[in-house]
Amino acid sequence: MARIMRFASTMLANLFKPPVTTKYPAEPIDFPEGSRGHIEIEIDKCISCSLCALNCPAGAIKVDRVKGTWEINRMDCVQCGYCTIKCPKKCLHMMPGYTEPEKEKKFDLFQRDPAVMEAERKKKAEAAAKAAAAKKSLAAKKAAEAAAKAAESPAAAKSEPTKAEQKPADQA
Amino acid sequence: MATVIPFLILFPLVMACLMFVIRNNRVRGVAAYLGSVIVMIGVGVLVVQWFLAGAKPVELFIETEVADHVILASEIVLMVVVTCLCFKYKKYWISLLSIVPTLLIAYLELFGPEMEPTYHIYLDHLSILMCLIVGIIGGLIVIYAVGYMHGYAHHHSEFQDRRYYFFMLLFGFLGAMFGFVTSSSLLWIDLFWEVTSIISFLLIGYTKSSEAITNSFRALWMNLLGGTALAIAIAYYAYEAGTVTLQQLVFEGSVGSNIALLPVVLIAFAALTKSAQLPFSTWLLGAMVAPTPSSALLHSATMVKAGIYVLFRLAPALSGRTSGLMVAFVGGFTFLAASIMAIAQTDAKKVLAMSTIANLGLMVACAGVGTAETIWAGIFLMIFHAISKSMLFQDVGATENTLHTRDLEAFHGLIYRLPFLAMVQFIGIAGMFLAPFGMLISKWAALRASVDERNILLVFFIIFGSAITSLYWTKWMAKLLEQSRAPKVKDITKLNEKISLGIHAVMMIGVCLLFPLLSSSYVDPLLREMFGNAEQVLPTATLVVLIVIILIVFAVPAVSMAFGENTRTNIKPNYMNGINDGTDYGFISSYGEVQHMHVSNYYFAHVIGQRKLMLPSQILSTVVIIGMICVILGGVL
Amino acid sequence: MGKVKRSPWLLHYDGSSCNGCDIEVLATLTPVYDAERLGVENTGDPMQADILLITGGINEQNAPVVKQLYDQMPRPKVVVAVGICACTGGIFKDCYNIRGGVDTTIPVDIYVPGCAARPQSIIDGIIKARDLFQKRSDEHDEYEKTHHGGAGEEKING
Amino acid sequence: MAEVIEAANEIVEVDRDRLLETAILMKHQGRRLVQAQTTWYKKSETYECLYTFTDDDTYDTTTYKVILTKDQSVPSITSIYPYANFYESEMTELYGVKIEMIDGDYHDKLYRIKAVHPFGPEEGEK
Amino acid sequence: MARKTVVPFGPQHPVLPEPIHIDLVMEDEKVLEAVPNIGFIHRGLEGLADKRDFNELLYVVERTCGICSFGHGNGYVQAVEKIMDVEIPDRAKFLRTIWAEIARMHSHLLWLGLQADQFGFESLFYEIWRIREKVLDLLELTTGGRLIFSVNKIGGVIKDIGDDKMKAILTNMSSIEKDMRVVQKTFMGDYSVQSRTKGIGVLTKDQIHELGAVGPVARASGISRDMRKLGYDGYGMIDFEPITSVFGDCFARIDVRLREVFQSIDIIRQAIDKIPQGELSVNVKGNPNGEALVRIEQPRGEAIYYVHSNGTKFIDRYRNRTPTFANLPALCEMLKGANYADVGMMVVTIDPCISCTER
Amino acid sequence: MKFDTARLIWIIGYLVLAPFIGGLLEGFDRKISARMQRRVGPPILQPFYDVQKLFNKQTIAVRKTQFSFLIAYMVLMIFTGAMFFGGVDLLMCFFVLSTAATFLIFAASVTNSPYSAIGAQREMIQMMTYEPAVLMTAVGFYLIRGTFDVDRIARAGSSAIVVLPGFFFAFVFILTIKMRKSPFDEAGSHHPHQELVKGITTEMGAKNLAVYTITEWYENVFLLGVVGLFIVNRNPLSYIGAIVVILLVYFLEILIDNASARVRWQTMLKMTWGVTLLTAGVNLMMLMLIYR
Ligand code: SF4
Ligand code: SF4
Ligand code: SF4
Ligand code: SF4
Ligand code: SF4
Ligand code: SF4
Ligand code: SF4
Ligand code: SF4
Repeated sequence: MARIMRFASTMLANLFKPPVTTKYPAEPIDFPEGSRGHIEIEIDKCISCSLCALNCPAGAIKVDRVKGTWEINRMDCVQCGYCTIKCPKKCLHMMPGYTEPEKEKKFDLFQRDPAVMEAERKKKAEAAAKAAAAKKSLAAKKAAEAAAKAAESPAAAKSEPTKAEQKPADQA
Repeated sequence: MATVIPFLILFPLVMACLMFVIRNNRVRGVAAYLGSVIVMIGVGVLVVQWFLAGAKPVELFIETEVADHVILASEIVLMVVVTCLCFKYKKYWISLLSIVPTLLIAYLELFGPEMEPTYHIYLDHLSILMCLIVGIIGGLIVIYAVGYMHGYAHHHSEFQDRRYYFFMLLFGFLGAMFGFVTSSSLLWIDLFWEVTSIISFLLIGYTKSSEAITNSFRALWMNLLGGTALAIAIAYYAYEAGTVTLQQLVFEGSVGSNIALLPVVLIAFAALTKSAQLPFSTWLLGAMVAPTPSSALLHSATMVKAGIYVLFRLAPALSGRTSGLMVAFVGGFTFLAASIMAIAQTDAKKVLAMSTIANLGLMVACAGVGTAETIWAGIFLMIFHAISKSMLFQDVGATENTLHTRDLEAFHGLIYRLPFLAMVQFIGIAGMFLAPFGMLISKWAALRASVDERNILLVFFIIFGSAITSLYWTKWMAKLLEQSRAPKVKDITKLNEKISLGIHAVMMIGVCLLFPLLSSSYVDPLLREMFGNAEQVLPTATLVVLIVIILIVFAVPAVSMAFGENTRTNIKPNYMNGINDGTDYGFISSYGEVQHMHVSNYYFAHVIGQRKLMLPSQILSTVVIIGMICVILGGVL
Repeated sequence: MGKVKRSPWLLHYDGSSCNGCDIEVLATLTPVYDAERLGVENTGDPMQADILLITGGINEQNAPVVKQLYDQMPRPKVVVAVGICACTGGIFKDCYNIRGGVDTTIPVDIYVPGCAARPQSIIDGIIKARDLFQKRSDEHDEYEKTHHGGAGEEKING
Repeated sequence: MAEVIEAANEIVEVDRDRLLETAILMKHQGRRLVQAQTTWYKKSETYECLYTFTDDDTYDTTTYKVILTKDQSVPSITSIYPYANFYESEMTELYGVKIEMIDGDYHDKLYRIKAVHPFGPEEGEK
Repeated sequence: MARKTVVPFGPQHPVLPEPIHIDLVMEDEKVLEAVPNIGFIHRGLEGLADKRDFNELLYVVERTCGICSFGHGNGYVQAVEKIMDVEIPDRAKFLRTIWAEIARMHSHLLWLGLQADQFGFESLFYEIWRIREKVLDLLELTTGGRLIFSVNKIGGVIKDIGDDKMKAILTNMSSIEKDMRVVQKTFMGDYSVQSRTKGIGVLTKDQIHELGAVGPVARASGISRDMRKLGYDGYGMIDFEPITSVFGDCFARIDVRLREVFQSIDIIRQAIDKIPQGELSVNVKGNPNGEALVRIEQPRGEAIYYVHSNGTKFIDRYRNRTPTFANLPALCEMLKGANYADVGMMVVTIDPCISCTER
Repeated sequence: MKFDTARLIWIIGYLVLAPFIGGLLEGFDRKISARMQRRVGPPILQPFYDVQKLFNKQTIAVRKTQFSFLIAYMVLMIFTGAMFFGGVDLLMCFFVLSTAATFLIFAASVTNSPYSAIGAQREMIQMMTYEPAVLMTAVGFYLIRGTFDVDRIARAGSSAIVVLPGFFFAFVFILTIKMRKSPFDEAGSHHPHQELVKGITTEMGAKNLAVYTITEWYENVFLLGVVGLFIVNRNPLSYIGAIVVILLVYFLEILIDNASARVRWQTMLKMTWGVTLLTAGVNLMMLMLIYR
């Protein structure tokens, strides 16, 4: 049967229970492990292959192969994590902690170490030269392949991580 | 005085004939102005004379051989007229209601017992008050009618223009009304009673449309039924007591004489029909087809008050008796039921009619309780009601002439479109229920009195009834204020209509301000006259407070409006979920078109409409009336 | 000149969000996050709101709605775009019916990113917005002082 | 172990003249219209309109496919399934399929988009 | 003179966070006619199939709606898997089941809260949303996202739920169950709630059939129809019966959804009990070619996913028909003759989600 | 009317303190509600912050006249309270109260907004609903004290509640309507997310809303004063009792607000009139038998 004010007892009991409200912002947030907050990059591992940029469903990533930059528009990324799956070097990570609200749109720009890039470019050029030299020979072709493979992995390993630069948003 | 009273009765009759004769509209208009001014002056003279004579009850015309014959002859003429009309429209049985009582009265007068000679005219505070109401309001309405009927004839070309006939009836009515309120002889009263009934009947049928004819016959039979009861009462009383003086009857009734019991009940019954109490309320609603001046004059301000007047007179005889209980119950119940039904009305005139019935109910209830306090309340109800209803009816009529409709929904934003008429409506409605105005004070007194009398039913009726009353009035007022895109219309109200309305508005506010004075200097003596002694009903403290409220209600909006003019305000469009069409007045509908925004008031016509509630309330009140009459008859026989 | 920042009232409008951000806005008001601690009230009526919280991007049909709601709010007012969609159009910005973020239609003051924006993030956004609200209120007071006593009325402001 | 309802779920092609007939048959069998949709295939230059009906007791589902060219029209099934008007309004507004006699038509005002038939053969701005 | 008022309801209306517009033609407070208008939230996301390959499209599909995001992803990957004839591992099936049911709880709790809020029962709304936070915590714990999980992929799932997390789910379920009993008592037994919901928005079984309504709306009118009975995901291995009521009013719809919350708890317990060890996904190669139509049961009812592909990585056509789209005609029918005070109730009672309706 | 200093002090006390008491009570209301919902809730002084904020906003309106009507509403409301605490006629107080409410309705009606107008219509129905119980209260006092004067009623020998329990119940019942609390919050829709948006206050923003809010505070204090009138008598100690009862009643209102859904106005009308007749009506009948 229906009763009036069925909920009153719960209400009265609640009055003597502590509130469940979290203290945020006075206390920091306790993110569970694996919480999807933002993308971090180990820039020194990146090889500027652009796979992440191509596959990002929101188009948040820009990769400049020539300048060696990796840029993410924080206000475009939907934290789907697809780039972390797609990155061949596994240098992208989904980390807990969200991007802070801002008055401007926020871009994060990461620059690969120019030295490493230089080395890489050299190697590539060498490899290309070699490839060109041995264009018609099958053996030379195989060698070129091996060189290109070698160019990828050790290149990033040695270099120091470059400091991230904040690029001021242009909102014309 | 002995000349003024016959003048007041006869002069309008002369005017009536004159109206009938003059067929030039302009000339007739001028004559009507003159006539009404003279009537008003006449009333003024009467009042002054009476005050100079000491403001005491006056008894006149002991010997009236000739007049009696004239009266009898007139009754028979009326009977013939009614019978002819009934036969013409094939409502044969109604003619019986005219023939039987007339023959009864004629028999009584010609062959009845010899009656001791007494006065035929009696003037006291109550009659003077009635004279004032009839004279002033009646005069103003005639002035208004000249302008109104001009527009009416113009707009309603489908009906024959019979203004001469209309004005004849109006003046005839005024004369009859003066006769009615000053007469003391029940025989005279009976005649004037019949005359008002028949004029009302003729006015309702003025347009001769089929609806008008049906309604007019309904009004006729109901009123004639009351007339029959009156005639029976007179005959019975004459045979039992040998006199036909109202004052004598009331006296006997108040001391509890058995002879008076039946006549008092029958007369009260007659009064209930006249005041359109349940179960007889329908005739008053039907009467709204008549041109507005007649609604204002007959069907709200004066004629229906004839019933109340009689009941007030009978009050001492009703107080504390079964008959009083019956009257109080019927009145209270009518107040409640009519108030509820008023909510569902969309037609402004019908709302006014329903509210008239309701307020008459309250007055009837006051009379039924019949103590000094309730009569005090009843008198004030009557004064305020007469002024504000007459004003509202006239105003609605004028508005209708301009807008060509009297649907309340069409009054949307009237205050911007027809400022004068809307303002007058505003004052009139405020008078009906807002705090500082008289109606409310009367309710205050009525409530107190019914508690004093321990009449619990009446307490409930008043409490719930007034709660409901405020709903439909507030609704109406709010409608006037609502913002509207409709263009400003040209106010075609004639000057004379405006004059009448303006005087009414001034009277309304004046009576409010002079309220304490009126109470102490006029109504208190009236009560002393009726009940011997009566203490002051309204405490002074309350009165002072009242005055302050009046000042606030008028001053604050005015002052703040003046201030408001000087502040910079950002005008924003209304909230319409973000899809206004760019203005306050419309939004983009589901089909992508602009939908005009018009918020209608609530009416609940399907729940509490007249159709739904009228029959049950009629049945209930009939059962109560019949039951009570049986009880009373059981006591008599 | 009062401390208006203690009473920021919200108006929440769902532009064309996927509901994710909407319900997070709502969750912000519920016991666990309880934005009312900050004096927040969710009014639902632009006339009474100080902060306009928009989730989702702008499409052809809701652009005029957003504009109108913004216009109906009395100054000083702050606009907060909640969620990636509202910031830039996000994952849907290539859809044929999407114009882009909220800033394509009305000026946005605070961007709250996230898909869906977390309640804490929205609280951060509100805190930033109310500071801005306070600043604008002070400016508004100055304006009122310098333009005092002018009669007449301002037209519906754009 | 819980029982699993094995229900049919097939896609059948049907001629456009027989659409109404099929719909009436479906209605007769007490089936419910689950959805109606269309697609414009650029490659084949045809519309494929799908109408799915399901039986609520057996969960059996049949999808009827009507293939139209750009200029062909298809009769509305709103006279049989009145609530199809949302689906059909969408088909006309977004894809530009010609549907005859929709009962309760929104006349391209359902979504009130700026583009004309954005998914249809000829796109454009209003 | 008209005694009718046309009141705009929405798009910005506090009753419903989402923008939908309804013209309500009213006399007094009685609704005579209701004409809906959608499109305030229409994005045209089905058109993105041309611009995102079939793997990326999953993330777009998940964002059709933030409430049953998981369901959309699930439906879409099932359709693609059906075309490509992929059978996913059992563990993945059970994981999908667990997530789908937690998501259903979150959705139902959300709805119950909104429903309570709709009839002005603010405390109950807060109470339910307090409980809902526990569900969201579970979701964040197991998937990393509070509302949008992105755990599906074609061929399986990308995340596992470890044993400790399974335990956390079970403990949380018990506490949620306890709290929900109080809520259930209030909803079912409070006079004021009953006065608002009983006999309001009644739809008979026949009407439901005529209008094609789905999900809890249909089940509340006595139609025992639940797509989970088709046995997709792990549902084929779990015991449950569709929950129905016979009254078909708002009260019955609350009743059905309340009991479905408990049913979900039960299903989650069964699934955790029965889940086998094993792989999370199978490797999928190539592009889909063909068409498939999949039906799944979302919190709001039956949803349809249709995929038509042509062997390239861009599919030709992705289409979903969501439950709200099917329930809109039922809403319009309910609104006719309703009391204005109940309009909000009725709009909320079908658990409308405009976002997926307009896509 | 004798104007003694005691009355003057009461009146001035009311004029000055009522907004503070009203605001504080609302602050407590919000805090207690929050705790019942297991939230922290806003600061106690939040209502004052809100009003201060509203006064600091740009002056906006849909129509300028709205402000005038709101001011009239406020002045009449304050006047009602002043009359009450000044000890004059109780029934008159109630009449002025409804006049004040009428001005509120006008303020809502001058707009062309559907929600505001529906709110106004609902407000009228609310008035109709609570009016009988209010008038009944006055009648009850009159019956046992023989006067409507608050002053004399308050100086009686015993507490009125002893013989007027039914009236007390009816009055507390309608207090839920007047204070716009949940089951009967028909016109205002105090909590958002309901069909009426903000109901009667939909078109009030900035200063208009501030004026409205302050008036509500005045009104609440007046209404609670009437509650107190049931308790107070010649004994000064009874005033402490009155305060306790007032706080209890206020707490009860908060509890009712939090523990019930908002019913339809039809239900409100039936319930309220039923309760009025059953409690105050029966009480009245019995009193009429006793106080012959
Ligand atoms: S997480 Fe998703 S949206 Fe963000 S950058 Fe990676 S792929 Fe793009
Ligand atoms: S996919 Fe990985 S390696 Fe390639 S550009 Fe992106 S981050 Fe660098
Ligand atoms: S509206 Fe009036 S004035 Fe105009 S034609 Fe009709 S009756 Fe004559
Ligand atoms: S306006 Fe209409 S009602 Fe008035 S007189 Fe003309 S026609 Fe008659
Ligand atoms: S831009 Fe796209 S994703 Fe963003 S809100 Fe609009 S529709 Fe949603
Ligand atoms: S940002 Fe993400 S969650 Fe928010 S509305 Fe857009 S898609 Fe939905
Ligand atoms: S406004 Fe109310 S109903 Fe709308 S989303 Fe927010 S909480 Fe829900
Ligand atoms: S019905 Fe659609 S929008 Fe609503 S929750 Fe489900 S998927 Fe989301």
